[in-house]
Formats: sequence, structure tokens, C-alpha cells
Amino acid sequence: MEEKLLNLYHDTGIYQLEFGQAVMMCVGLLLVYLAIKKGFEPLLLLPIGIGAILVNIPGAGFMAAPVYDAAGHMVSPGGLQYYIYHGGIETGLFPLLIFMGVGAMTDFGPMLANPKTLLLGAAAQFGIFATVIGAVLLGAYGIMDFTLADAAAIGIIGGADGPTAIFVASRLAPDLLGAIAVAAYSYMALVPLIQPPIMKALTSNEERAIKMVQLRPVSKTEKIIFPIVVTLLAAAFLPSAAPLLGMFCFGNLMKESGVVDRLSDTAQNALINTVTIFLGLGVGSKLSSEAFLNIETLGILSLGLVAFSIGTATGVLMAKMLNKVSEHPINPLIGAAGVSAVPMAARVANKVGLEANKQNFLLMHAMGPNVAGVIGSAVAAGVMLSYVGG
Amino acid sequence: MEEKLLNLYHDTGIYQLEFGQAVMMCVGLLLVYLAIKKGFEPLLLLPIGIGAILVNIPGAGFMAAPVYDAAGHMVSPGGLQYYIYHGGIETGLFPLLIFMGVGAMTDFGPMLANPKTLLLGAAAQFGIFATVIGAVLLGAYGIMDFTLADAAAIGIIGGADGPTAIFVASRLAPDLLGAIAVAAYSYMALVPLIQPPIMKALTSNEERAIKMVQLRPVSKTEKIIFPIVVTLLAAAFLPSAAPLLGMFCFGNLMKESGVVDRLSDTAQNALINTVTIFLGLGVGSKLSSEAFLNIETLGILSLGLVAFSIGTATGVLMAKMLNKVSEHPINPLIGAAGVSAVPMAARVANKVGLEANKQNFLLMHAMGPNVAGVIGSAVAAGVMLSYVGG
Amino acid sequence: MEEKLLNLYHDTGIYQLEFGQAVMMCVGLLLVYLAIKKGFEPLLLLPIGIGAILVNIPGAGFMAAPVYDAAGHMVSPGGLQYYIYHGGIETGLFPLLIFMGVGAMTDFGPMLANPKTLLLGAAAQFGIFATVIGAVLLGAYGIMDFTLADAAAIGIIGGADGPTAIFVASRLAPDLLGAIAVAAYSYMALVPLIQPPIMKALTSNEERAIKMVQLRPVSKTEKIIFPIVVTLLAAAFLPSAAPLLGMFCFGNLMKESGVVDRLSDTAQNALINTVTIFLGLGVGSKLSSEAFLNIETLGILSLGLVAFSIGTATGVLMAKMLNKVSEHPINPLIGAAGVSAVPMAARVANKVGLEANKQNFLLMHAMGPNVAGVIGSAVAAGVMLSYVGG
Amino acid sequence: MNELVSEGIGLMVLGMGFVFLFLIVLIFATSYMSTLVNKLFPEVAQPATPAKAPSASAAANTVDPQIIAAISAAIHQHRNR
Amino acid sequence: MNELVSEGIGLMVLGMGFVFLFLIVLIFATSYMSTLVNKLFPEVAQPATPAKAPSASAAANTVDPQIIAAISAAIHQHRNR
Amino acid sequence: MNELVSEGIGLMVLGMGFVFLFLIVLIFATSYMSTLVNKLFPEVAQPATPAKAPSASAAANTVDPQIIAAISAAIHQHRNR
Ligand code: NA
Ligand code: NA
Ligand code: NA
Repeated sequence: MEEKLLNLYHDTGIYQLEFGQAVMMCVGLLLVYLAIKKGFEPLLLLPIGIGAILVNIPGAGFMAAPVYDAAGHMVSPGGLQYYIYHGGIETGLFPLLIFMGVGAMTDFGPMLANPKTLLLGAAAQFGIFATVIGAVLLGAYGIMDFTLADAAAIGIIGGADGPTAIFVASRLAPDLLGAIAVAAYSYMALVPLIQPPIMKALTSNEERAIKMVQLRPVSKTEKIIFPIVVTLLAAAFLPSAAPLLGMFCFGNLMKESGVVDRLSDTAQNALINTVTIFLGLGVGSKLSSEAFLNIETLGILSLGLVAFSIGTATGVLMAKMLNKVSEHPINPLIGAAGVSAVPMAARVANKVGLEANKQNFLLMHAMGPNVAGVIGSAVAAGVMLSYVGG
Repeated sequence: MEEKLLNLYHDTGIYQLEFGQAVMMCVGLLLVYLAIKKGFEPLLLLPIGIGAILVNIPGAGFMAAPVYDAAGHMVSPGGLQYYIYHGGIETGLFPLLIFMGVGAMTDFGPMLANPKTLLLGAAAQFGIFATVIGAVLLGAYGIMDFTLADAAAIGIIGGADGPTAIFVASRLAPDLLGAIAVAAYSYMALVPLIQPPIMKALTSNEERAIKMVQLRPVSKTEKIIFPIVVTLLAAAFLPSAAPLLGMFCFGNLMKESGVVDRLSDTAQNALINTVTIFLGLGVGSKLSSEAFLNIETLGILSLGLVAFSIGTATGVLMAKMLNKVSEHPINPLIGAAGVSAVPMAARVANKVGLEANKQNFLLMHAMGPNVAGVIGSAVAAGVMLSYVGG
Repeated sequence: MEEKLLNLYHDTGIYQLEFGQAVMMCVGLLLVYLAIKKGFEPLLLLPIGIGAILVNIPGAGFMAAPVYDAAGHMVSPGGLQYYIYHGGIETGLFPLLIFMGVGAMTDFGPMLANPKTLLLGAAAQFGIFATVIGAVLLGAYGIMDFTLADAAAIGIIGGADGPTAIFVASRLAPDLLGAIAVAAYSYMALVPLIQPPIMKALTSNEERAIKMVQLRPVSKTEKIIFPIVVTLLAAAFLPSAAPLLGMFCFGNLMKESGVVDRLSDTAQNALINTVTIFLGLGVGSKLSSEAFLNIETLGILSLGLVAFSIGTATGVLMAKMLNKVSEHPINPLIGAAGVSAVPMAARVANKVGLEANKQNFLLMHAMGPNVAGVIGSAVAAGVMLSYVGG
Repeated sequence: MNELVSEGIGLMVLGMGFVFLFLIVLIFATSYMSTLVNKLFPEVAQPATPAKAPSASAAANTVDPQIIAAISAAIHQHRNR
Repeated sequence: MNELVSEGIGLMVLGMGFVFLFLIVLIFATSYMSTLVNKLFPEVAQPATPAKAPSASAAANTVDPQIIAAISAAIHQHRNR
Repeated sequence: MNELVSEGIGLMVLGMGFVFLFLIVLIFATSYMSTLVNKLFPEVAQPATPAKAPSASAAANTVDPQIIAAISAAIHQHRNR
């Protein structure tokens, strides 16, 4: 029995705990704190934080693989996060289902009323590719150990779109998935802090005060046909983006068609919530000390911030350019919403606009580039998957 | 880099698209159109249509199998529809869960008030078996390439019950699953067009004007015990029908027992909706050009129509016969509801009855044979699985 | 065709039914009766009962394993309960998800207001370990065929907590899972009959009439930090309890944090309900005649009752002891709530208290030991998994 | 007549036979069950209500009509002010 | 006494020991946490409310009692017309 | 310049090129679609409404404001009794 007592002591977390695990549990606690106290994207960062704590408990086996004997019978079961990660994240199912639900919550109306704003959603993706260059330079000069696939996965943080980032990272750089997801959601939460200085630096007060003409009404039929058009264009030009764009448009079509409200409701609620819980726990399972506590994570966090900033800047600059050639005035602030981070970035554009002119309501105008940015980063993701994977 | 550009071009859908895929994408668009614009069973046909579009995008890999290395690590992940089809349709899980949810939405009250209407649900299944003969004749004379299993799966379209058709087809003729599911749901949507001419041709105006005596009240206890009786009879006489009937009755018992309203609510809402989305995408994955664009599909569509028509006719004829021997009058129109297609066929019976007699409300009387038809086709499915599979 | 008819007859349940299967179907019917008519934990016992009926239908194949050919293609699909059992119970996923949902429905407020009641939750777990001794004695003297693992799994019935019992049994004694789950939920339903005589035998009327001082208010911050503290203590001292406690606390944190109400709602409703349906069907699949119809089941049922009774008694005795040393009076009845069986045991304490003193409302005071009992039995489960498994 | 056709006819005969057999047995079982239930527990009879359509939302109108009437009255009063 | 029994006793001793150890540590940790929290953030205290039963539906009665009173009054007026 | 950097630059050029190409094509496709739709089905135009936030709950306030007004009035009457 003394032996058993010793075994039990050897089983305790205190006895087994490695320093790295302790640090990662603190990182998990920090994410939980940021989620609850600071309101940093709590829907994802709370489950990710808890997932990080659980996976780093020594001996709890949350990431243990199941063991089968030769006849195929289970000898010892796997851990919860093992099943979640391999069942839903490695396969890509969870990000796609989240994207379907987000599609069912998206209104393309403002974008359809002013399709030119798609250009802003395109320009803001420059943050993604500039960051790729930054990452390959760090890799090429041996400062950090990044491959082209890693660089692409890091760049996608600049897409400011969680499911896209997780989908790309799970395919191109699964080891970096934890750091990339944490960076993506953290910076999305920080959009109200990151974007305004850049937006103000690149615009004059007069530009920020520009009022835009009211959006034309958009018919239900246009809204129904649009997601089908996007799906067909993805099929024609970029099949590697079709999983993301196809599921996004499927969700949107369920909503806009108005004939399957039952399904749309479930996609927007029970289904997306369930998947969000699992996605968070699964992403958290990649926050292990080996994968996270190294110089590369610092690189990812810095490059992610650069990506957001450049994307904001190029969005604003493209809007300034458009304003010069457009017949109706375009407020350059709405270009910043092109990074996506729906709907946070659009709200930031609205707020900064109101500061310059108290009668200037940009929210609806900024929703156009905002959802365009989602399409834009899904396209960028498709190019990366095709270029790096093919 | 020119090489990469060429790669990217070779990856585009335009470069890779085969003619068959283009046609199948049009079929998918047609299904979406019918679902949204014509209201053809949109809960299933919208996801099936989108599923057909997605699976036919060349290079998007929605149906790609995952690749593992020798050590069991994933080299490349599978596609969304691969996981859905193999996880939920090939295994039979999704149709069974849908059946459970439908059971939780079904009221056997009208049938319990008048159990003789079960005979109408039996007679209407003749459409199923007449169609089997049609299909084997086409197969026997070499006109089409149908085996007995194919013939059985095609016949079940006449059961006018989607989950039953998908369950049987997934077991007996997976290659025909797409065409069979599309035929089943399309004809169920067309019930208001297909049935009335047949109903009118086989009945006189006086027969259609027959008023039926009001149904007796049915006690809660009867409703609770009934699904258990059905399950036990299935266990005793036809175990191969027990998966379908058992889950149907389980759902119904959850509803009628009144003690597990939480579970019944979820079975009727979040769970059935989630499974419906997946079932649709999974069925759509079988709408490939090889499986669909051939003469057999034409046969399936024609035979399905025949099955519905014969089922309607034999239901009406059986009701005429019952009317002669019954002490209370029976309106022959309610026989047509025996094909199932709940609740559409019952509404059609009600409508045609109202045309003959403005005071003639048949809806409740037609609900009896309507739900009896569900049991009837599940029994027919069980016989087929036992006869063909065993 | 005569042959086919004979085949069909040989396929019937009547032809194939073995005596044991018939008995087990009656056991299933009994559980359904108890669930519906007597209100015995219907959320679990109704699905378990139906699951027991379905799995014992000869030839229906609810527990059939799928068959694959050498190339990995499915030759014949598995049964519904096969997939549920091996996918969700053998892996431990379902009990953990239920525990997460229960955590999201638990209020630790009363316990935080009076942390000493945690001692009551500890004392009541003596029922678990006394039962282990009973079971090993039965095993050691050859009366029943129990190993140490079996004894541990049987003891956990005394934890009065369904998911914990199922989780432990699935790991230590899968063959006994059916009987253990049935015993656990049945006795939880019988708490209002089992506990009061024991509570009255061990207390005087004056003791039962003791009024307790009103609980202090508990701040939101305390409620948020508490689940994190429990998780960290589990990590430090007993990682083998971390899956259960971690998911329980994760659910509770989702609720108390107030920032992820969407997720908390789904965890408490759609998700837990879906998993409950599946868990019930999966547990029912272990109610086969080989596993259930033997002398060991009698042992399990008797020992389970003993476990509950001893747990109730030690809870009450510990409360009497605490009452002697505490500055504020403690009503010994609330000790009985330490077995858990939330919230039934707390209500029983309240009811017995009201009988002794019509102004004595113990419900809130009993909720403290009640939820402490959940933590206590999860800790006990962790020790067992570590001691027996390691 | 080749084997496929004869097997098809076999399936038809057996299939329709079984469907009728099963549902006729069910008629007797159901009728017997109903008789028994109404003899043993004659209490809670309720009129047959319209079956909810499988594809219909489960959201039922559970508001008491009298409350609706009262609110309507209140609205009416409100408008006539 | 054979090995099975001695192992059972070992499990009992270790098990109860650990359960008490864990929960006693938890008592101290919780009390310390509560003291600390109430010292650092003395703001939002709320009375302990009845725990929702795990098996109960989550649907709470969220209608303001005054609205119910008002509607009752309206119904009453309506009936007395 | 080593291969990794040149590949990165290739990815940037191709990537931004494709993003712009795709979204420009989408502008034309969308504009053409909108023109066509509004010519063929000129009926049901509706003003662009605020997009629901992806993270917002789907529960919308569906109560008729007049009913709210009526209930408020009833509450007011009730209080002043
Ligand atoms: Na973006
Ligand atoms: Na039918
Ligand atoms: Na307990």
C-alpha cells in the first residue's frame, strides 16, 4: 500500500509538472482573464484558454491517443481533446461549420448596394501577403525557423477572420495553430485599439468627415442570387477556396432564401455554439509548451500585429484612391473595415467617423468592405492552399 | 514563378471542369431553384442542391478521402462531404435520427381513433412493389442495368418517405442514392399535382362528398402505449424494420410520455435540423455525373412517378372497398393519404374533399392513413432489407 | 420463393428470440414504465429502457459492428447503438459533455457562502468506499466474480452522480456498465424513499428542527474564480480527476462568466439534451442478457443500495459532529445532501426539516453539501482511476 | 421468365403480404390495447388534435386567448385616447 | 486476508484520505479566495439564489410580475364589461 | 536572394493578383446580376438594414411596439390605482 501511495503521489500534477506546462497554464489563465475581464472575443478565447489549461495538466491525458489491441478492441480510451482535435480541426470540419453559421448571420445587403466596396476588401488583404514576406525573410535569414507554409499560415492572421485562419493553419502549419489562433482572435479583439491611430495618420480631418450618400435598397432576389454567384465564381476560378466560400455562401443562402428558417436558426445558434465550444477546446489543445514557448511564437505575435496594421493602412489608402475617381464621395475610413473582423472593424470606422463629424454615420457603409474582407481573405486562403500545397 | 502561375491556372475550375460536372452543377442549381422558388421540400432539396454543386467543383475536394501515412498520421485531410457521407449516411445514422425527430413530431391520435385506416396505409404500399416489378422488367430485358437490390431501392420511392428511402438506398444501392433521394423529395413536393387527377378519376363526386363521423377522443395512455406496441411487433415479426420503426417510435414516445420534454424538443428542433443540413449535403455528394447522368436516372425518375401514382390509386381503391363493408362511411379520398408524404397528402385529400363538398373537412380523417403510410413503408423497407440483403 | 419465405420466417424475432433477450426486453419495459409512470429520472431511464429493448431485438443488429473489406470499403454498416457506444461512451466523451452541461446549470453560491459544507460532501463519499470493501469481500470469498476494478466501479454508485458513475464504469468495468448505470439512476430516483428513514434514525427531533443562519451574499467574482480554483487544485493534486472536474468547471465558468451566454445556453440545452439521448441509448446497449442476467447484477443492486445508505448516514454524522464544533448551528439533515443526487437530496433535507419545524427552510443550506458531493465523488472517481488503472 | 423477374415477383408477393399482415396485426393489437386502456384507466380522454406537420416549426401559440383579448382591449383603449 | 481484500482496504483508506484532503484544501483555498476577492473588489455582492436543478428546464419565468398584474387587471376589466 | 524569399514574393504577387482579380470579377458579376434582377423582377426592393453581428444572439425583439405601449398604459393605470 505504501507503493500505491507513492504511485498516487507520482500521479499528482505537482510531482509531474514541468516548467513549460506551468507557464502554458498561466497563458491559459491569461486568455481566460482577457476573455472575461477585458471582453477579448470571449466566445473563442474562453474555451481556448480553458483548453490550454486542461491540455497542460500533466497526467490528465486530455490529448492522449486511444490504444487498440491487434483485434481492434480499445485498450485505453483517448482524451477529450484528442478526439476533438483530430475529429474536427485536423479534418477541417469545425472551421467550415463555423463559417456556415457566420454566413447565416451575414447580411450582404450593404455590399450589394455598393459593389465597389469589394475593392476595399481586396486591398486590405495586402496585410496578409506583406506579412508572408516578413515571415519568409525571418526564415531565410535563419532568425526564425519558418517554412513557406508557416509563412503563409502566419500571414492569414492579417485576414482578421478566425475560422479562415484556423482552417489554413490546420492545413499548412498545424504546429503553429495555437499561436496563430490566439494571435488572430486577440488582435481582432484589439481592433478598436490598433486601427484608429493608423486611420487617423493616413487621413485628414476633412476626409474623415466625408458623408456618404444613402445606400440604395437591395431586393431579396439579389440577396438570394449573390451567394450562388460567389460559389460559382469560386468554382470557376479558385476551387481551393471553395470549401470556405461554399460553406459561407450555403449558410447565407439558407438565411436569405427564407424557405429553410428552421435550418438557418440552428446553423446560427445550437450548431455554431456547439462547434465553437469544441473548436475552442481543440485549438487550446495546440497550446503546448513545445509548440508555444519558443521564439517563433514571438515572431507570430509580432507579424500578426504587422499584418493587421498593414491591412488597415492599405484599406484606407485604397479608399482614398477610390474617393478620387468615384462620382459619389467615399469616406476613406471605411477602407479600414476591409480587413474584416466583422462587425468590430465597421463599428470602429463608424466611431472614428463620428469623432470627425457628429452627423456622420458610416456603419452601414463600412459593412460593405467589412463582409467583402471575409470574401477577400477566403480567396487569399485559397491561393495559399493552392500555391503552397500544390 | 511562371510555373506556379501555370499550376494555379491548372487548378482553376475552368481548366479542369468536365462536361458532366457542369451539367450536374446545373442540376444542383435547378434543385435550389425548385426549393426556393417553387417551394419543393426546401428543407432537403436546398441542401441537396448545394451539395450537388459543391461536390462537382473540380479540384475542391469535397469528396476527397483523407490520406494517412503508415504510422496513422494524417497526410492530407478529407473533404467535408466525405466525412458527412461516410459518417452519417453510409452508416445509416442520419436517416435514423431524422426518423426519431419525425416520430417526435407525429401525432398518432387520429389513427388510434380509427385503426382501420391502417389498411389504407398498407394498400398504398402497393406502389412500392409494383415499381419493383417495373424495375426488374427493365433490368431483365436489358433496357436498364438494374439488379434486384436496385429495383427494391427504386421501389421505395413510392413509400413517399424521405428518410426511409435514403436508409434503404444507402444499404441496397448506394450508387443510386442521389437519384432516388431527389426523386423521392421531388415527387413528395409534387403530391398536390400528382394525386388529385388520380383521386378524381377513381371516385365519383358523391363518394368525394362523403362526410365521415367525428373521431372519438384518444387518451394520453393509448398514445403512450402505442409506440411501444409497434416496437414490440416489429421486434417479433420483422427485426429488419426495427431500426426505422424503433427510432420512429422512440421519438414518438419521448413526445407522448410528457416526462422528457427537454429531449423531445431537441429531437424536434436542434438535432433534426442539424442532421437535415448534413443529410442534404451528404445526399448531394452522390449527385456525381457518373452516377446521375445515365439512362438509369431516367428510369428512376419515371418509375418513381409510377410508384407514387399506383400507391395513390391502390390507397383510394382500398378506401372504396372499406367504405362498402364499414358501418361508418369512409371517404375514398383519404386512401390517397396512405402513401404518407406527411402532411402534404392529408392536406390534398382535405382540399379535394372540400371541392366536392364545402362542409367536408377530411384533414383529421386523412391523418390516420397518412401516418399509417409511414409505418407501412418502414415495414416494406424491412422486408426488402431482409429479402434482398439476407 | 418458398426458401425466401422460410428465410423471412427465420429472420423474425419470434423465431430467433432467446429467453434472455425476452427477459431483458421486459427489463427495458420496466425501466420505461418506471420513467414514465413513476417519474424515475426519466431523462435517462426512458432512453436507457428503449435502448435495452432495441439492443435485445434478435436480428435487428443495433449493436452490429460494421464490416469492411481489405481495401477499407464498408461491406455492411454497423448498428446505431454500436456507433453510439463506441463513439461516445467507450471514449468517455458523452459523460464529460453531460458533466459540462451540468456544470453550466450548477450554482456554487450556497457552497461558497459556507465552505465548511464541503466537509459534508467529503464524508458522504464514505458510502463509495465502504461499498468497495463489500464488493471485494464478495469477490474474495468467491460469492461473486468481482475484481478490484469491478468493486471500484460498483462503489461509485454511492456517489449518486450519473455521469461520474458511467465515466468510471466505462473505464474500469465496461461489462457492468448497464447494471451500474441502472442502479445509479434508480437509486437517485429513490432518494426520497431511501434517505428519510436513515436521516430520522440518526437525529433527534430537536436536531432536525435546528434553524441555520441566513447565507451571506456571494459576489459574482467569487463565483467566476471558484471553478478555476477547483480546476487548478485538480491539476495539482489529482490529474486523473481532471477530465471530470475540468469539464464540470468549464461549464460552470461559461455560465458564471456571463460573457459567453450563447455557449452556456447551448451547453445547458441543445447539447446536453442531444448527448443525453445518445448516452441513454448507449448505456441501454449494455443491458444484454449475458451481462445483466446473472448473480453479479443482484450484487450490484444490493451494494448500490448499501452505498447510498452509508453515504447518507456518514453525511448526517459528519454534520452532527460539525454542529458541535461550529459557532453557527448546523442542521444535521443537510449532511444527507452530501451524497449529491442534485437537487433531489437537497429537497429531501428541506422536506424532512420542514416536518420537524414548519419555519425551517433548509433548501439553500443543503445545496452547499449537495454540489460539494458532486466534487467529492469526482475526486473519489479520480482516486479509483489512478489506483486501479495505474 | 428469368430469375430476376421471378425474384421481383417473390419480393412483391412477400412484401405486400407482410405489409398487410403486419398492419392487420397492428389493427388488432391497437384496438385491443385501446379497449384495455379505456377500461382500466377511463380517465383522461382528450379530443384528437391536428397532427403537427413534420416540417413545421415546433413553436406553438401558447398565449391564453383571454390575455390576447385583454391586450387587444388595452390597445383599443390606447388608440382611442 | 487475501490480496483483493487488502487492495480494497488500501483503496478505501487512500480514497477517503484523498477526498478529505482535497476538500479540506478546497475549503481553505475557497475561503482565502473569497476573503481576497471581497477585499479587492468589494462591489457587486448578490444574495445566494436557489440553484437551478440540473434536470430542470432552463426556461425561467422572466416576465415582470407587474406586467402580469397589469394584464390580470386588464383581463378583469375586460371580463366586467 | 534565396529560394524561400523568391517563393514568398511569388506568393505575394500571385495572391494579391488573384484577390483583386476575383473581387473585380465579382464586382462586375454582382453589378450585372443586380441590374438584371432589378430589370426582370422590379418588385420587392427593401432598404439595406444593419447586418446582424456574427457574435450577436439571434433573438430579435419581435413584440409589436403598440402592444408594448398598451401594456405600459395598463401598468400605468395599475400603478395609479
Ligand atoms: Na479579411
Ligand atoms: Na409510405
Ligand atoms: Na457524490
